[in-house]
Amino acid sequence: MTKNAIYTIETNQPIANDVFAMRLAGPTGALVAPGQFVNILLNGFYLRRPISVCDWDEAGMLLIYKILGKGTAQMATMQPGQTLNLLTGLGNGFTVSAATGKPTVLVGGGVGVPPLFSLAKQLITAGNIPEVVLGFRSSGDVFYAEEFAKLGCKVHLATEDGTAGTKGFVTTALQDMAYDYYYTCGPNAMLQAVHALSAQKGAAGQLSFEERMGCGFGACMGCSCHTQVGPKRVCVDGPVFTSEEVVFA
Amino acid sequence: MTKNAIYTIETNQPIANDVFAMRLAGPTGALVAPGQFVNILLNGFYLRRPISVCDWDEAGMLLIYKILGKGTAQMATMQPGQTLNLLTGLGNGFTVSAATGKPTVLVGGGVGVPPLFSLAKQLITAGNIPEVVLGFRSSGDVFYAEEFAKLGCKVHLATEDGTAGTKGFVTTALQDMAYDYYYTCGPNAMLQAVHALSAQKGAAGQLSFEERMGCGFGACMGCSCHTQVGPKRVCVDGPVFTSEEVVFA
Amino acid sequence: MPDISTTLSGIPLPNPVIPASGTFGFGYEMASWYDINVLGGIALKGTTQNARFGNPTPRIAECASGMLNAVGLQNPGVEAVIAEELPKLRRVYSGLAIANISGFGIEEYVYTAKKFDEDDTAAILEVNVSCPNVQHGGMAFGTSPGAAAAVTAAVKKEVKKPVYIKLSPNVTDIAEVALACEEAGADGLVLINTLLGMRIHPRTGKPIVSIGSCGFSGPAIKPVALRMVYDVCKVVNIPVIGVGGIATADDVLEFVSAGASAVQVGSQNLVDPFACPKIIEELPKVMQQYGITSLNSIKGRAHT
Amino acid sequence: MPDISTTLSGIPLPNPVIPASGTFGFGYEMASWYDINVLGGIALKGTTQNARFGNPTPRIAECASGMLNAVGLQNPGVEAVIAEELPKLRRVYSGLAIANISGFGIEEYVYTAKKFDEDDTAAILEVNVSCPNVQHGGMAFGTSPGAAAAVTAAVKKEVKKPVYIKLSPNVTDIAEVALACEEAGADGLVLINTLLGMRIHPRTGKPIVSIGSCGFSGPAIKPVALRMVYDVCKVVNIPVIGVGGIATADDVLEFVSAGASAVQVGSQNLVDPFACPKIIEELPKVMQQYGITSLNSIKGRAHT
Repeated sequence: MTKNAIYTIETNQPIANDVFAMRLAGPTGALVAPGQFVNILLNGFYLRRPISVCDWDEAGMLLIYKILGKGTAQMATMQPGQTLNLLTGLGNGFTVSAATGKPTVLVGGGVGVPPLFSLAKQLITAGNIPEVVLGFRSSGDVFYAEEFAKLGCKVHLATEDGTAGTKGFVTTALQDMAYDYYYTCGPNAMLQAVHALSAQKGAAGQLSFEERMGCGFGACMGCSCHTQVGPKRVCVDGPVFTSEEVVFA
Repeated sequence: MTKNAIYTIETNQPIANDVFAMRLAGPTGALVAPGQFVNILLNGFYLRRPISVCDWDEAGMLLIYKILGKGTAQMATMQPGQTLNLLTGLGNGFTVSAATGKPTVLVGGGVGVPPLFSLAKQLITAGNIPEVVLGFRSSGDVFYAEEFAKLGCKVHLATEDGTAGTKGFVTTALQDMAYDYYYTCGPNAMLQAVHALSAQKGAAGQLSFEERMGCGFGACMGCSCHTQVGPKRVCVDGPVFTSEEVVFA
Repeated sequence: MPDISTTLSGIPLPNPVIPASGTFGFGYEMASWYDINVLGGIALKGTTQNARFGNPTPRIAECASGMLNAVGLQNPGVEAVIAEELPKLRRVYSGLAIANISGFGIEEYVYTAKKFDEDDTAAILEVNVSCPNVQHGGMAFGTSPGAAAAVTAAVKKEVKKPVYIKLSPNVTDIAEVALACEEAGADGLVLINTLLGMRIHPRTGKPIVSIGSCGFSGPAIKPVALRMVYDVCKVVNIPVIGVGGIATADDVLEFVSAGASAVQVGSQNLVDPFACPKIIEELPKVMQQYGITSLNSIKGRAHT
Repeated sequence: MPDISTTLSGIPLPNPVIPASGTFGFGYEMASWYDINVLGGIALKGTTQNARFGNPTPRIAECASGMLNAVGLQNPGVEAVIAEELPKLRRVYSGLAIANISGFGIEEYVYTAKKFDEDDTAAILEVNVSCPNVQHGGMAFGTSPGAAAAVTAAVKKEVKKPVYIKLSPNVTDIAEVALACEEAGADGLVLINTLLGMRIHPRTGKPIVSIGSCGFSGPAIKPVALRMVYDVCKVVNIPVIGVGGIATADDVLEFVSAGASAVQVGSQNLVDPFACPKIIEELPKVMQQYGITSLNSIKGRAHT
């Protein structure tokens, strides 16, 4: 059940190049699964900004976002105590139970990493400690590798320029790993590569997509995609789709 | 010389029905005459809001404004410490020396009252203590009657409903007064009535006009008016015109 | 309290606020946000004879006080709409539904209109001759008075329900198109559809939305919409539904003053899913504050 | 640093940023804010054969991300402009001046154009066939390809300086008007003039601006302007000056990518008197950030 509420910024700090962690205080009852997102109204901008939820508890939520345009640049200047109007509980999120009993890997690229964090926590609670593969452009872009490690996950880091972890893409690291199930979030090209590699390995999984959205709650059909079972809206039918239903253009 | 600068709100308090006094800290070197105005940029509004300057010193200025729409309503919610982008030193302002040696009256209606305050101070400094006629709709709308009295001016108050001072318009109070020179600011109909009555008395003066403006500094011709000497722009050629040059439609 | 009811072709509406086609799906999903029976009506998602996926993504871009969209009439086709979508709507909604009929040729408009005419759900047929996001048909019918009149006459001949024509603003003289539709038998008009707009990525230099030029909407276009509603209401005698950038109760009063009998709220639904119920709640309060006793009493007063 | 120079009909401009006609007076007054020689050019206040006061006030209203104006070509007449205004400009400015020529009939356009052609100040004549704020003439010439072509041909025959036609966006097909002007001999095009817009006071129900419908400008209209510049640049071979809602260096890059050789900044000058020098300062910085070496290298790249 999606909700509209006002949240107060508690912290808003840079954690990597152009990447900020913002902790918001306010109701989180609408969040029912890792991988859901919120849609944020910003002064002076007409459309909301969709941002995936990194983690949440009863008192508030943690968002990790990258400065990608003027809206997120403005967000980065906001101070503790200021408020934001959010639509929350948007999207289907990851299905945690699907991985039960299966060796599982989480694969995140750039700002696709945050939603995997609460997913990892929930998997661990369910008794499934996933391995984690994180891909970034360069060492200055890396974030949350340690946080995943602290949860008890084995973390494989890859950077395109080799300045941290393995040189290459997430698939470079993923190639030699054994897993039966995967969850992944990141740029489309990465999702496609992970999907193809995992299919070779006979692993199924769930993929979280990004798309420019109008509303974020299914009204406008702005973010439609093709799937094996017909057109779907990334915002309400997704952003998470199973490896069986996804179609890459 | 007009200027563009950022000002910090020191106080922003209601002083009558829908009327607020806002003290701004920042440069005032561009203000050279009473009756000049500033043009204020407000978040979420495209055009600036022109507001006359009530008073100023080296450290800042005092604006008195009425909530007349969504922009001024938003101004009224602003807190000390917040900042505003102003164009300042706009308009010609009143010529103080013109009244030298003449029994002088200041006639203000509603939000036309504020610019007369710094004018009164400058007249008094120049040795000319004016009488002051202030007109409002009702007692709850009255402001600054005491402040003028404290300067040493004799204050005549008129309200349309008679709940404070004389019942009627400023001209009701003005009718029986003797003066050779006047300064007036207020709604167009009031300016016209004061102009006509004063002409009968053989008094000359200066009238400050209001008009919807595009820019406030002469670029757009949005606020043009007819005068005896051809078309003029209220924002740069005015807002103050002499009783000899004004033309009422 | 002031009277905010209105009528369209004899159909009473509790209030004039109707979510615009394409910003509210087929309505029933919004019932999870609030009771959609508070609405004056619902204009359903644009429907074509056959199923359409629409345009490739990205379909959306942002502009100052507005947005671009190039959805391109995504819908499952009229048979599926009637079989699967409308029953879900009827389960949660008993007010006025307005079918939005789009197409690529006169026969298709007629085909789809007849299907909605035979079904019980929609009481008004809104014929969209103004979609800017499809290559053939769509807007081409709305930019020519003759073509708009031909669609109107063809649909009118085959259906019993009131036919409203949704007009394009991308024309030199919208009043001329409106008059042609009225003369061809239109029962009402809906205006404006989206303007044609574009955004280009300043770094890459490529259009942000996949198809380049596409539909431009939001508060940014309100002055254009209001001007066109005013111009059309000056010359036609059929009811006009005003649409274009409406986001507040004051906006509703502007359009009713220009002559609109009702309004549609579009883009604002996407930014604030509660936009319509908020406007419906605000409207009588604002009218009371302004001393307006009924919407009917101020309809078209800007012309006097 | 990236090269931000450009040319118009062989005239070199240090940068593409030109204040639009009607938002900068005759330029010299702005010299009290900054050195106006930093500008790419100046488009002068619209000038007619005879002096005009223009429309009654209120002439201005605000809208979301934009404004309405109904100034109505206030100016002292071409003789007074040349005798009194232009010498004041020349005293403080040595860059490109563009005369803006408005009128109510072909003879008047020709008369005024010849006067500016004989004077040394303006190097380009911008013929405004698109003023929405006067009752006769003005926009009527810009909404018909034939009439626009007739004005173009008549002026071209009588003057030596490059003639640019300023086009109206209030048309079904602006590319058709643009092509007609090009064929009639226009040396360049300026687009868009203001859209027609309206605002009504929600309490009183009367239009806020004295004449009702009037010119609508500001960032709100940028997507429409950009779309039209793109559409026109696709079909003409003469230089296009893009105008409509430009407020930032990114906006300039959008218009140049659409094919514009230069841009005019309009409403933004009224909100921020330093808008033009700020954009000129920002432009090379933003280009460097995007890896763009020269404006010329990205002109029209949205079409490829």
